[in-house]
Amino acid sequence: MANLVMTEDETMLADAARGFLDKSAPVKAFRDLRDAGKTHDAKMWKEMADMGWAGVLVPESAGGSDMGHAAAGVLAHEMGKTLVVSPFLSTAVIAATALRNVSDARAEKALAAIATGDVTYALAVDETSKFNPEATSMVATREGNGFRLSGKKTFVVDGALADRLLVLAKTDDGLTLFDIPADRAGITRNAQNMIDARDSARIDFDNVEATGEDVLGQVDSAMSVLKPAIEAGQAALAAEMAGLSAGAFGMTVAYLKERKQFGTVIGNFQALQHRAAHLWCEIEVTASAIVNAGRLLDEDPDNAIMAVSLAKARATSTAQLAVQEGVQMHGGIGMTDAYDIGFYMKRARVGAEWLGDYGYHANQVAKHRGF
Amino acid sequence: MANLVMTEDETMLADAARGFLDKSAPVKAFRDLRDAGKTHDAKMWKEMADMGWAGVLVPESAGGSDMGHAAAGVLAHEMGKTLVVSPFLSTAVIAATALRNVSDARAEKALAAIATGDVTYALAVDETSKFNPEATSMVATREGNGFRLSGKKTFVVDGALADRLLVLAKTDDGLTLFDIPADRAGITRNAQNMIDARDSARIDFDNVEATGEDVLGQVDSAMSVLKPAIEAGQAALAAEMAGLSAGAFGMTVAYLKERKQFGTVIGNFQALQHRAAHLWCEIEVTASAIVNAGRLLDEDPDNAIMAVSLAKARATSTAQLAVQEGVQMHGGIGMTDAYDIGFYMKRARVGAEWLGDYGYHANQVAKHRGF
Amino acid sequence: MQSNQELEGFRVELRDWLEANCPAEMRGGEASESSICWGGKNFEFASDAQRDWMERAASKGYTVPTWPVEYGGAGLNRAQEKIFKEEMDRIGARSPLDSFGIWMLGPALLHFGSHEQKLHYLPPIARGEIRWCQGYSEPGAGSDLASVQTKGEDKGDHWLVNGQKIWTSYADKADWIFALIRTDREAPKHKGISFLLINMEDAGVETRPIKLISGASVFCETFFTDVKVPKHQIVGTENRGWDVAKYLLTHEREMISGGGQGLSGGRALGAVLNESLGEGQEMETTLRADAMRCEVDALATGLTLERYKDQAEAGTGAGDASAMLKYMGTELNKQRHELLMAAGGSDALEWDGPLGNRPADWLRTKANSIEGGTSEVMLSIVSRRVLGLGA
Amino acid sequence: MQSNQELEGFRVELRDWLEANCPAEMRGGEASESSICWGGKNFEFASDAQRDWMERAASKGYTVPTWPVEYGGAGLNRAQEKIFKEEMDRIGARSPLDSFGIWMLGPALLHFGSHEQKLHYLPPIARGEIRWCQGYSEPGAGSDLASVQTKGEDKGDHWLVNGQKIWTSYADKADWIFALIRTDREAPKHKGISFLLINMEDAGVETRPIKLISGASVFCETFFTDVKVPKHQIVGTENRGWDVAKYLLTHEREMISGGGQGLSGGRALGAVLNESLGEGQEMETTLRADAMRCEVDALATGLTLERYKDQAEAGTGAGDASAMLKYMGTELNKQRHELLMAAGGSDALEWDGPLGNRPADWLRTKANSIEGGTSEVMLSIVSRRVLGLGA
Repeated sequence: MANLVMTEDETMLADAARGFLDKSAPVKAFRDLRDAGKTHDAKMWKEMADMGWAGVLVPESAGGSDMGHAAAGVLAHEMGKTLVVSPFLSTAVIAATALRNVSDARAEKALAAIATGDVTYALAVDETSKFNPEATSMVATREGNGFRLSGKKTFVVDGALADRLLVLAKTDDGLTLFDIPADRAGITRNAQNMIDARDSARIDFDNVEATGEDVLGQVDSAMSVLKPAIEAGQAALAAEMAGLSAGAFGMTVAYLKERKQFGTVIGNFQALQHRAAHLWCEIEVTASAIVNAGRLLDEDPDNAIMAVSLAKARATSTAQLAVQEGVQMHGGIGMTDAYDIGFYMKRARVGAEWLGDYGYHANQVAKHRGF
Repeated sequence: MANLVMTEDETMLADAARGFLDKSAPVKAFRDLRDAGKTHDAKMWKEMADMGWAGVLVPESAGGSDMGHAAAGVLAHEMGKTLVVSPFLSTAVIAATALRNVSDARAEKALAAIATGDVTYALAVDETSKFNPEATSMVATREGNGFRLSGKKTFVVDGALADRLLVLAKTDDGLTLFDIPADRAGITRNAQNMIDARDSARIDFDNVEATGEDVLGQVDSAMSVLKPAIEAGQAALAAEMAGLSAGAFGMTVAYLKERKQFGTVIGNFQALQHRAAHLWCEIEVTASAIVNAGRLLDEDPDNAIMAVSLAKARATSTAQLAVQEGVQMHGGIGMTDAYDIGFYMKRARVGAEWLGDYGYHANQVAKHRGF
Repeated sequence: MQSNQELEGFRVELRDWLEANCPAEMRGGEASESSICWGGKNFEFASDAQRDWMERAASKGYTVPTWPVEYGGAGLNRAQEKIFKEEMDRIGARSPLDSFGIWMLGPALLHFGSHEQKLHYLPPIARGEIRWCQGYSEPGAGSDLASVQTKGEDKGDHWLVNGQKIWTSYADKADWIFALIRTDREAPKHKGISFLLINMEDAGVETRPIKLISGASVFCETFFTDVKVPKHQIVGTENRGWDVAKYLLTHEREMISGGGQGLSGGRALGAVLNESLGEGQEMETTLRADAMRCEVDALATGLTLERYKDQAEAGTGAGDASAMLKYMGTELNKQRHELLMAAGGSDALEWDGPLGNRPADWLRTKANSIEGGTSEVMLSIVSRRVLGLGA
Repeated sequence: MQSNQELEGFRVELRDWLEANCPAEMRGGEASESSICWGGKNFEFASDAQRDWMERAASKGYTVPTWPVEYGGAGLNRAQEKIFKEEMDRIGARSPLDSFGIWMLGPALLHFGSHEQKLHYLPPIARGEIRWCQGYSEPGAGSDLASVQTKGEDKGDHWLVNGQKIWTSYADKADWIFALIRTDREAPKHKGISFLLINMEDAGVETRPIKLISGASVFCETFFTDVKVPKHQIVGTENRGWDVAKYLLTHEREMISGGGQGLSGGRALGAVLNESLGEGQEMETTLRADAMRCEVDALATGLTLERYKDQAEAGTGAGDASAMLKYMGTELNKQRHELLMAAGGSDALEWDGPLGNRPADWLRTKANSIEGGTSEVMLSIVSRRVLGLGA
């Protein structure tokens, strides 16, 4: 069993990330971005790339910092605390993991571009309102040496602005993953007005051309590339949601110590104390599942699936409790747009759905536990 | 929609019952019975019969008080409060309802015997660990003008001491309900040592003879008789469990006002106050479902099934919360056999299982609500 | 008491009337806050059908069916009211008119108002002509309502009102406001408050919406600067406004609780969820289990609201126990909307996306357990006043 | 630090040893309180296999694998301990010996005891020769442990102890008791308590079982009447017993929490439930949903126990946060047993019925969230000491 304590390197990474984010990306930065109607901060992403975050999973040979999944989780956790908007999960985690599971020169080049922050990616998998890659119905029809892609994707996170798309489609004997530029002819992207004010898109593919070169990995066997990418994304998203929970909780406890009602600070009311304590316990327990998932992805990635689902399930239920208690304990002011706690609630809802909801992951855990 | 307030008659009935039970059947009486290894108090049952309780659902023409299902619920509720042991549910509710759904002289005679307290009944339906009458596998084979019954029943509540058994068995084209004396040749009864210290038995039927006379209602259509009987039993059991919840809750609130820790009564701790208040709310909400089920059984019995399942589901979840909070709030002393709260927990568990558990009834409600 | 025959006569008559007068567009569909007919001078009807339905209902007193006829109601007794509800539910008819005037001010006036006040204020509410809002909370007085500071100085024939209210729902759309004003600064905090009626068009009244996490601007801040309120615009006795407020809070609680099915139009949760999921998608185990539990609890809570109404009819009001309805109803409504969001999946994550108002409605429910007294305050009321716990 | 190669060497050696020495009867099966090997003078082994397994393990120090070798342990470090757990789990080996001596007194002595005390008391614990019980609670001092009243009067070379303890688990089977005794009645309540070791065979010690709702008699009342306790039988400093007790409570909490899987032998809840249901019976929706949730929570809580052990190895103890493990672990264990009862249906309602101890085990779990500090006390510890809430 892996050691579940943060290493010294990880602690340093977390501290450094916190230092940077508190200055460059406090919740206020998210608010400003939202108020400006923007879903991406190119300058900040460039700074993150310069610090090695974009290349956190890119091999050093391709110019990355290659810190691994646990480290990616540490970064996602810190970003979650202050609701940082960035293409980190889509590009640096999901796309990078997919690409490094393909060993060819093209993938190597793409990884290098990820590490420098020069390219962003989005994963186009969902077709219905629920995550279910196995049920993909979008078709890639053989044409000459290449394919023609037709169909619709939805909830493509970071999909409106991404430079490239990873697209899952049905081929003759299975599923195939394509890596294509987002501006290729026949692609129509419609930005979605999301409750968490992040980038997401519905994307139509109308007879879009794809060459054999565009196939990531082997034709008809997308999963060998996609499965590790999805698991990496789920684990990092879980870490982000754990960070989000901690952020919402910190804000809530601070409010309990400050807000007065009935002649005393409300943190003196035992009923609230016990609920806050229970929430803290849930957050602590979830933290263990998060670090465990990161460790397994680094040390034994072929057998990490249950640990990853455990992390995502726990992160989801904990985040939902944290934001519900957070809004309720803030009272009226928590309902106002002027106060930040509502942002956490909205992001938690999106995080709950993305890459599989609580029930999806709890069922995965049950399946791996034999029931 | 029925009026959900208790009528004046019902309030008087409840008060009279409480008066009698506080004197004759406080929890202490249950404790004494248990300590003596007994599961039936014949003298008390006779007294109940004299007050018209045994005949609560027996028509006046057969000597009953014919007060109806809501009134039966009132009595069960009061008995639940002090954990009264009696054959009330099996005999006065379930068997009486089955019998009054058969209009023949034999049934009339049996009803008269129920009303006087001269005969007790048990319902032998369960064959596996879960309630599921439709899945009955016990067989009644035609032989001449009669039948031969072979098979096993379990969790036959009141089955070790009952005079007669209502037995559900498979016949050629359906299920048939038999009403036979418990001492008929071929019947072997094994009393179960139940956690709630009530009468229950596993019963083996080895080629037991039954005549056409023994059939209750029509051959192959047990449900026309059994369905109303089971629903009546479920509703009255729900009422008993609501009474049990109220009894456990009253004991717990009294303890909160009396037990001192950290220099004050523990009822001053707000965390416990809010939990107690929540529990009270649950009890109040369940009370509405109970009275509604009783009203519908009286006023529109053919369409009462959803109301009955709603009552049993709510009564089950509420009772479980009431006893769990009850034991926890009593602390160590609540774990001792010398203190009564544990009796409530054990009876609640049996009540939860009998005649369909929470999931069974919640599924029934969902089915009737179209999902 | 009426005979069953008379009641059945009423039912038949009502059914025919509804058939002839309730427009098809006002039947069925899932109700949401945005489809409510609020009435008042500033209200924009969503459709002619909505206006017709309100006016036709008002002409029969059916916008406020239990109010006396002389004040614009239909004078229905409890038995008739049940039939009214059953027949409305049967065709899925939407409520023809809702407002804080109906839910809150009306009951307060019926109980504390003079005959003149009732005649003056109630019929315009019943006809949807005047819309009211509520001025209770202040920035410093949230759960601790009795500590309001907005003051009314006695100037002989009027009070001079100065101060600020918050969470004044729909104040920007309302014509009048009923407010708790401190008219005696020396008295203990519960004893110096009066319940005043103030015209929003009066000089010195200003209001502006508060943007909420749901994006909607239902709530406002309202400012009073030297507003003159004539002495006859008081409900109940001077400095006894807390009695009115307490009585009214009970009504607010029952209203907000909605019996756990407030905005659902009585539809089964599971059925709505099944629709949301889309074709061929099965309800996942944990979602289905939660939906079953929520449905069981909502049905029983709805029955409890009916039982309390039956009790009120029988003369035994719910009193402090109404805090229970508020608590259970709002917590259930939050649960229900969490489930609706989960069932909607990614379709529910988009403002005005394929599921319309669903995310905004979901976020709006989070205020249910705060407004009109938080869940925590409700539990404290139950524990102290019903259970007798605490010092 | 050891190299991976050394660790793998240890694993291979251990695996071989376990293969050769752990009897087949001591592998697999669902563990329950009644199958524990407790040791001590009064213990009756359930089988030869149980005795053999204890003795063989003790001979290698594997009954207390992390204790120093000189005190009867195997001196394993954290990395080796993990391998030990993995290899034990791999063959489903039962714990060869459990006791309050191992869980509680041992850690206290290792931390506060003198070298002589360690040499004297620890090896008999490790060999299963001496069984200890705990004397903390008193009838008036339940959650409020520091208010103990059992007194020890200073008589020069000994204390004269008089008073009563309650919830002394297995006191009727134990050889010795460690107890909190008030040795200074004038001092503030936390400052006048000493941590004394008392031989149960001494004159004046009497004990009798308390019958529980589960029928079992695990807990006792223990009475002290003029019991002479020599001065050297104290752990730590006179009147500073509260420090020892607090340290020890932390260990007790971790022990009782069992990482949410205490008695399950690490088996998946759902698998156990499936077995319970019997042939052809499907798990009903709400039960399956609850089981899935419980499994998710138990796995994560188990990982948290491991994480805290890793932290302790790294030098940062859990401290007050261990209250979290106690709370989460015991609440989960109660849930788990509720689900086992539900899955067992009517078979689970019979004492010693088709499912054996299941109902007694279920009822026994209800004490988990009371003994060693109630869940409420744990939440208060977290809220006050970890979150800094409250006056």
